[in-house]
Amino acid sequence: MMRQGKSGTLTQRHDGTGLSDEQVIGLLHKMMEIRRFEEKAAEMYARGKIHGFLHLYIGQEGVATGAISALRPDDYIVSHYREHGHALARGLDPKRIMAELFGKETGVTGGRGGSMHLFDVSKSFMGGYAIVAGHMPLACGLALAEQYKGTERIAANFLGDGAVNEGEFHEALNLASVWKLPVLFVVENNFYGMGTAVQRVSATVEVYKRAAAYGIHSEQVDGMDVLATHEAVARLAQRVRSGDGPAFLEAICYRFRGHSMADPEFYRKKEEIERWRALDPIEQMKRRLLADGLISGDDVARMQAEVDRTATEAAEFAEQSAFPSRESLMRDVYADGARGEEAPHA
Amino acid sequence: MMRQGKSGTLTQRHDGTGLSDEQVIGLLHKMMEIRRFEEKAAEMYARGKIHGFLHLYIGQEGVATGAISALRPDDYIVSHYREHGHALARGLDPKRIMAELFGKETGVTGGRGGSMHLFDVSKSFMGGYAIVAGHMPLACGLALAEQYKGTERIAANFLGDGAVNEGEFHEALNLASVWKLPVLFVVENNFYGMGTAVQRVSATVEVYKRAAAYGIHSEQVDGMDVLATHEAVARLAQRVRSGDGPAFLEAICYRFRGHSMADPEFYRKKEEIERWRALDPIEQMKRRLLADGLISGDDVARMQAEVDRTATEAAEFAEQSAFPSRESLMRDVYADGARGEEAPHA
Amino acid sequence: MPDITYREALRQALRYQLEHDERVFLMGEDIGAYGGSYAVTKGFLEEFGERRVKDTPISESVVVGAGIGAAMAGLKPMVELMTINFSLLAIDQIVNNASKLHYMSNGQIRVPLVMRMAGGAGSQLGAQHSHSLESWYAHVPGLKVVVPATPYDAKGLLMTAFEEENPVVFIEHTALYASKGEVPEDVYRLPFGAAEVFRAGTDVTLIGYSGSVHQAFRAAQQLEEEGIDAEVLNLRTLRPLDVEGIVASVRKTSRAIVIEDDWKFGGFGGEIVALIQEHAFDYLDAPVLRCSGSDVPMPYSMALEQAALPQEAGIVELALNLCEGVTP
Amino acid sequence: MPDITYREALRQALRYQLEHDERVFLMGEDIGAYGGSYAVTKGFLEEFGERRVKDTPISESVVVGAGIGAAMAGLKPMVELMTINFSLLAIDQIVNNASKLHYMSNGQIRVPLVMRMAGGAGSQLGAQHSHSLESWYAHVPGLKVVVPATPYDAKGLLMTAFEEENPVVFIEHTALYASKGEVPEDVYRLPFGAAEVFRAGTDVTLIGYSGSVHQAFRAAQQLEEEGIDAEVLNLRTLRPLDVEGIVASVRKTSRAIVIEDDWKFGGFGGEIVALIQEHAFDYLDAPVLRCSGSDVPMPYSMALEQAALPQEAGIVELALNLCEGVTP
Ligand SMILES: Cc1ncc(C[n+]2csc(CCOP(=O)(O)OP(=O)(O)O)c2C)c(N)n1
Ligand SMILES: Cc1ncc(C[n+]2csc(CCOP(=O)(O)OP(=O)(O)O)c2C)c(N)n1
Ligand SMILES: [Mg+2]
Ligand SMILES: [Mg+2]
Repeated sequence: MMRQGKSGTLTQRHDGTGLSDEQVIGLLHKMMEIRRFEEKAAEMYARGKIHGFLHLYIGQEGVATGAISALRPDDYIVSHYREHGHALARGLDPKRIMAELFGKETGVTGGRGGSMHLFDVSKSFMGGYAIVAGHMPLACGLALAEQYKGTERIAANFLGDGAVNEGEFHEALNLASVWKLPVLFVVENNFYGMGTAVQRVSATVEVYKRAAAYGIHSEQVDGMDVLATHEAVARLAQRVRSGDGPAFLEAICYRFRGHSMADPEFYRKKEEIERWRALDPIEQMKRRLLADGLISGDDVARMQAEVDRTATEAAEFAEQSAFPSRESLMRDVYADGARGEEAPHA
Repeated sequence: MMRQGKSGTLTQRHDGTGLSDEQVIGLLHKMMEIRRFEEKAAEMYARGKIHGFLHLYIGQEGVATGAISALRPDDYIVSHYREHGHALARGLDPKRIMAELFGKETGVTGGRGGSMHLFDVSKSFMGGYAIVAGHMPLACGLALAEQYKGTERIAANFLGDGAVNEGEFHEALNLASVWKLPVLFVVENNFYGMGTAVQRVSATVEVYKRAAAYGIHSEQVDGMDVLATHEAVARLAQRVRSGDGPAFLEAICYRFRGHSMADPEFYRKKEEIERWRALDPIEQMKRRLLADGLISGDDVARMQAEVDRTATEAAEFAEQSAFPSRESLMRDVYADGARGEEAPHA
Repeated sequence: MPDITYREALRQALRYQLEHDERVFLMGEDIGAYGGSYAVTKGFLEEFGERRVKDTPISESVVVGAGIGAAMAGLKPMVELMTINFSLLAIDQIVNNASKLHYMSNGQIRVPLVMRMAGGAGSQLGAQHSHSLESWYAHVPGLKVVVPATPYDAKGLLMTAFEEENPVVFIEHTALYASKGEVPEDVYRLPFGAAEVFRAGTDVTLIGYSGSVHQAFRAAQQLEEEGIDAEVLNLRTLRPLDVEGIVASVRKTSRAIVIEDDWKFGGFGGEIVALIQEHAFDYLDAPVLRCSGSDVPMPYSMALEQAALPQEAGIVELALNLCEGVTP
Repeated sequence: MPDITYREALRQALRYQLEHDERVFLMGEDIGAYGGSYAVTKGFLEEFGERRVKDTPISESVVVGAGIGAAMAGLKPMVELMTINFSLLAIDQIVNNASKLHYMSNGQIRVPLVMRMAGGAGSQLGAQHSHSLESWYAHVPGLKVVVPATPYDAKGLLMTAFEEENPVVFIEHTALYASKGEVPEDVYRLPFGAAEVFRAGTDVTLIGYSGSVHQAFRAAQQLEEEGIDAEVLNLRTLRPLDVEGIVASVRKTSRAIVIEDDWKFGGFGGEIVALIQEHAFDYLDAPVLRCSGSDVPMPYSMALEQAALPQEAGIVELALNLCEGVTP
């Protein structure tokens, strides 16, 4: 069922991507950074430092890392609530992301957004959104604006397999197709929307086939393979950038943790999880780079130490930062400084 | 582009439908009744007897007549705001429909609904709805209820080509497919949603192909041909009734008048309209039945006189009926008789 | 009477309906295999099967619309919308179909549909997941709007919701699912439109619903120490609203404060204030005040979220000022 | 000053924007080839071309969302939603994205988006096409809500809407498009949050917005014959609301009536009443009353529709009673 990316030895692949050795190693490093960052976040959640919903990306790192490395730095990214990976892949500061999760004023939105709503407009990271599929129209609009202005910028829109049944998915794909908008839709098919398996709720189980209904060029890729994902996105982004209209990529992947920290996980079998864990995108990549002689065991240890430090420093930074002041509550409701009424407090 | 219904001489066709001569003549008669009724309604609108939006079905009579004659009398019909034809085809009383358009208490909903909201639950006519595609979920729900109860009843859902770009279209088709709901979707493709031509706003111009994205059996038929439409709907309804899940029919047709009485019609050429007028479903059918010797010129004249009388009597009945009383305003907001506040009046 | 949670109270009512009324079925996102996002329907799929407990796609509009259609055909569906935030995706179905069909069809159609959803804030879910939009639904003729504050309310009002022949918007509070209270094991039903005197008092009426009843009650306890005897009303339903009960209390106390999580401007509190001054103008010693949420999208950070929500201290201060004749 | 229609006034503002600001473009259902369902954009497609004037699919949610996205990227889109009824299909975009992004992003994002839509009733369009839901939008922090009553308002307020760096819900009234009034040919802008004294008076304040300003004015003329001098306020915007202006008028007259087409229960009138009694309690001689639409889905029949909407006679009677001290 899965249309894999180009097969072959690593070197061929790696050649195919046009990436340097350094860049390929960088992809592994980035995946490790994301993994470690989120493990730390989970720990901080357990310790009561982070609240609300926390949706971990663990297991899916290959998608964000492969995809975003294939985009230009000013291409827009519009993601959903499971967006730590996309934010880190785009180069947002781990310290400021962790501070955001802690609800601190040094966070990427000063503690206002939280885990589900990271933003860094200076990096064209246009946000994480918590309404399933509700961000797709925004991605279309960003793309429309660039088309209108005549730039080469495109918008990359990340969503889940559960989002494909929302009405907005349909409206967005139709509009993007009719207006040939420069938007690349990336569905991370991890086989579940919360606890509901794709085949129980989707008439079209192979998600990439849905795009055909809109005449949108569409492919499927192994999202556990960071290089395959990079290659596919590079190719599709190029196509989109050239003015051929939108493209659609289904990245097959799996989340190793629950939907959110609150998920009791009644709905999937241990064996299934184990099967997928064996395909861990980070371990796969490590094995390949080691086998290929691009890195040594020492390199791995060094990288691990580095990402450990990054995560630890991020948590320390978050811990030491201040909470936003009460006085800042009413700020920025309106861009012109207008403000409403504040709740009475003694 | 059009996949026509079975071709051949009338007799073959007519044989194919399993209809008696009488029934086939009845289809012509019904189409004439709908046409004449609406011409009268347009006249009454011009005379200030009818207000609000009035969307005429003139030109599309073949679809409602062919389709609804192929359903069982207790199959649900759920239609949109252009539903006079569906209501008449289902056998609602022309007098009470006209009275509804006049806003009289003898109307099918006592003047509350008006042209866009005809209802007759005793005839399983579950309403006309004014929010584009907003009625599709209801058709799914009616079908779901019958599936739940284990009956053979199905729901027929009429919509326009403009509705296919709404999110609810997508959600409804997906749900109907996943749950194998006994619903038949009939899209009346008259090539325009208000003044917007299909190809300007739809990624998939051949509407019936959209259904494939949901694994729903789908066909296209010449909706200007009442017998072809009857045959297609009979076949698809049978399929749906047997528990195979939903089916989808695109009926190609054309509205001879504007979108509503207010339409200035800037957007289509006279020649286009003339081309389609030549395919008038009523004239086509008359010619065939005459050629085939099933009816004589006298029969046509007699039927014309009859539908004239029906329309005239409907208008007289409407005219003579009383307006609903002011006192009835607050009735039936709730099924338990609860009521809110009434506007102050002197 | 056993002490059970608000969640368990809801479960009892739902289980009763599933066991006693074949027309009842449940549908919603993740109510089955996942067990319900607030665990209200946990185990029901296993117990009652796929026919009665339906996991749906993430398609709010068709799910609610299908509920309406099934209700039109004589069934009694319960649609769970997970949270009130997602009900925005189905709001056209709720407002244009559910609420209007009985009237538009001149009484031919009935829509006995129960729509459950969790509302309210306070769990740091951020701006898109913290709506208290009960005022929107309460504005719509044809809907009934229920806002249980306690486990006792939750079971009794949900039982009544299933007796209705009208669409019911049943808004639970995210922060109350684990709260406990006494609930009869037997079947009972609480009437719509009848507020509960949660605490009797004579000096000022504190009007709350859902979560804010508890805040009002705690504020009343603090006020007692200040020598002020506050009456606390638990509205239970916003539409129908117990105008008589509210007015009777205010005629007694001559002062009132409405407490609500929701944004103040254009919120439901305004309606209550307007009705009180309309019906008890001559009894009022001071303006009726509102202690509402701040007019901001809900921030995530705990510090800010708490500042955005009404707090006991704020209620106490408003009440003290009111009783001492200090108006804002 | 030339006498032009409300429609033409809107056209002037839109044309000015298209001519003077390259960032401005228009999109919506049937605004192009059809000419706009209320003919506001008639001829614009021919004049400005497909880049600036975009006909969209019938897909309200993605159309509004794309407008938001384009605004985030620095453009100034105007999305026409045809009518407020269809805005329900896009309400999640309006409430969860447009209104919140500036705040949620900690000021990083701006959404200068103008959303035009026709609201109100009175043209026998039936229950699904007759909503006056301005109270819903006015409830949402982050939005501005504009309700022009005259051609002069229409042009001046729409000009201001395009100066905004915030999302604006611009609600025109279906029944006013053909109404006429004096409008300067030159550019002018009317401030948001500043009500107009439409008629000065001393005995009672009649508060209206959009269509109801004219009803209030006609009622004031009738009241004059009865020896009552009514002041008529035209709110122009509901959010921001000119609380000061309202309170100043009521301090002078000591009596007020809010007039609105919308359903009374939970409507915007309640907010106005609540604010007046909060800020002018000691000045009030009588409760502030509301003359609102009946709490029913709008019936089609003219007889019923007129009964469902507030009428001058009702306003006059309420005002007479109020001034004579007869409270309801
Ligand atoms: C409109 C809407 N409906 C429901 C939800 C609740 N919800 C949050 S995540 C989720 C599942 C989404 O699954 P998918 O798109 O596959 O993304 P994943 O979580 O697997 O990354 C649901 C139902 C929501 N946030 N928004
Ligand atoms: C949700 C919604 N958006 C817009 C409209 C306004 N509108 C009424 S009919 C119509 C065109 C529908 O076209 P189509 O579905 O092709 O049906 P037809 O009128 O051709 O029968 C539009 C845009 C509406 N009623 N509902
Ligand atoms: Mg998923
Ligand atoms: Mg059409």
